[in-house]
Amino acid sequence: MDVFSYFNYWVVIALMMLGFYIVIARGNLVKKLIGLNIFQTSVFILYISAGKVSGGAAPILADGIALYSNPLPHVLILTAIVVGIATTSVGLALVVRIHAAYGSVEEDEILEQDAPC
Amino acid sequence: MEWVGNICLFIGSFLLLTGALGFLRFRDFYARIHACGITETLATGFILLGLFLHSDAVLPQIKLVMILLFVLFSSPTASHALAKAAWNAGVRPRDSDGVRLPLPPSDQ
Amino acid sequence: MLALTVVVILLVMLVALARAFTAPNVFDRVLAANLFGTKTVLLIAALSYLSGSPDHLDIAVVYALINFISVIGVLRVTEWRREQRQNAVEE
Amino acid sequence: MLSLLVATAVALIRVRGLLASIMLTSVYGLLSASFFVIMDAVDVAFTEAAVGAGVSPLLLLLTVAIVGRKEAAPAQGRRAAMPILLVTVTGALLIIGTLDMPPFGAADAPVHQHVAPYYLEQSGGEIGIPNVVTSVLASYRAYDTLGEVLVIFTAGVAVILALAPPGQRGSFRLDDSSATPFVPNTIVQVVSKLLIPFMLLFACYVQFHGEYGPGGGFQAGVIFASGIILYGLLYGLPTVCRAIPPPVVEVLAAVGVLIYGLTGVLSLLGGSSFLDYGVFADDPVTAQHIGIVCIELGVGITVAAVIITIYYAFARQQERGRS
Repeated sequence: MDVFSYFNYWVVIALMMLGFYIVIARGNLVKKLIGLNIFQTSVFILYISAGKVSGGAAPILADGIALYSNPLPHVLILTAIVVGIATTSVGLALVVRIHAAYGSVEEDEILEQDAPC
Repeated sequence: MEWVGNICLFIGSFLLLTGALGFLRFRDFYARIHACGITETLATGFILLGLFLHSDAVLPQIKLVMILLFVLFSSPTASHALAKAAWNAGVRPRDSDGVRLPLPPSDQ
Repeated sequence: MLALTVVVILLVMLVALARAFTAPNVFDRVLAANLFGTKTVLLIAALSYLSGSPDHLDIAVVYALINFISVIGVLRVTEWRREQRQNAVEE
Repeated sequence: MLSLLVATAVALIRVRGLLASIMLTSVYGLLSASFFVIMDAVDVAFTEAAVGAGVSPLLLLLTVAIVGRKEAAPAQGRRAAMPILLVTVTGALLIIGTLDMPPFGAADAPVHQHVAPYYLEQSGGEIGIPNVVTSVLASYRAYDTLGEVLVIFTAGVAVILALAPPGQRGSFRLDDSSATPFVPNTIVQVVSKLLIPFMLLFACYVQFHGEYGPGGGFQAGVIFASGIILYGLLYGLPTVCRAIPPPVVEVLAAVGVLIYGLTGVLSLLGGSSFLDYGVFADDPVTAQHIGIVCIELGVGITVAAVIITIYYAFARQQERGRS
């Protein structure tokens, strides 16, 4: 079996895990959102890799091309990217509000302030 | 036409490499901007010109000219803004021995 | 020749990326990112000719625009910080 | 290429300080967009270039300008070991999972067996536009896209709600337009003044060329918005608010969704199903064309307006922090 045929998927998993690691191991909320972004991109890459056909062309119909890549993942991911930025910005807005309320964006410090209640 | 394009591409690639070399080797921030900014504009010009000569279709050529115009406008501006921001933030050039030059009197 | 150009661009991108990781201060990082961005523009343009699909040139145009915007954005933020510090000193 | 992506992600973990991380995020966006080009996903690359390398770092930057760029040291010792263990185990499990997947690029993988061949073979005749991605997005799966546009709209509303100062009614107005001293930066401002019209024009080209090449409402909206954001960054929030008043943008966001929805309702009134464009003209291909143009316009307006609104909300917060 060809090892390289799975290389893309492994990279996706590596990226996903790196993003995951940032999300759970870093206390800074902005950094967590960056990690979430990486996680998200890894999913995009997974979909796009799945849609690729070796030797295929971009799915824009033209004469003389018989093999196209799969357009469906492209549609899904295209909208997902824009939705992703919209949700990220909601997250960032919440971070700004948290900063206004607690004066910090570090998870530990926020938890400390909450503890006595 | 094809071989003229190839020569342009070659010159462009060579300039890119020199720029990258300067970017790595120069010890001073402003020298590095100098290495990147100048070679970048020229190399981009040559490579885009080379690509221009490689095609016959008109629409891609128009797009290439657009890219070239954008790069010609934006790249020096970005270099300028970068140098200005660095200067304002207190990054100072070094002389040939690697010693930081003092602040000019007007800035103190 | 096109292939050689693509290889050279990739090499320079690699250099810029390595520099962006190890840069000593913010401005070096911005410079590296800027270099990386312009090289991406060239890479996409060259790749679109290599694969014979000039549609990709649109993407190169977008890159050229976006790259400029993000450099300016970073620089504005550093300037704001400087203003803040100056205001703090004055008060 | 992919290895470079991983390297960037690793560097992102190691780098402390948020400004540096954001620079790397921008590089990461560019890299993944180049990867999408190589994978033939031109439309996706378009979007990712505008979003991943442009708008999302800008929003992160604005946030960092508000909350400060310091980052605490990561946890040491036993607390640090736990996430690493968790991540390694999950990663290993997923890798075992991939072994059952079809090899990369195989044309006979299950993904390519079901609806995709239908789209590729029929859309040329049924919809009559070359870009299959656009015809799937705006015609076959228009209902999905409507949902996504609504999500974006809702996100815009959520950001406005989250960042509105207490007691505010209606759209915000800048109360202290003279309060922020603005440092002029002549060269950059002049060059940007030259570039911004081209940017907006290019966004319109992307909007209406989306049927023939890569592009469409989503991309055009993002590019348009980033042109406006550049203007705002260089000339300050008051200037850009005078050029494009926030209430207008907020209304436009709703109008975009409305255009989309009305297209669907009109097709209902014409006697066919929701978002089935067959009723707009006698010739089905022309009808599809009209429907797709309407929908893409709605998408473009919404996306541009929502991103500009989000930018306004963040920038105003930042200006308040400064004064």
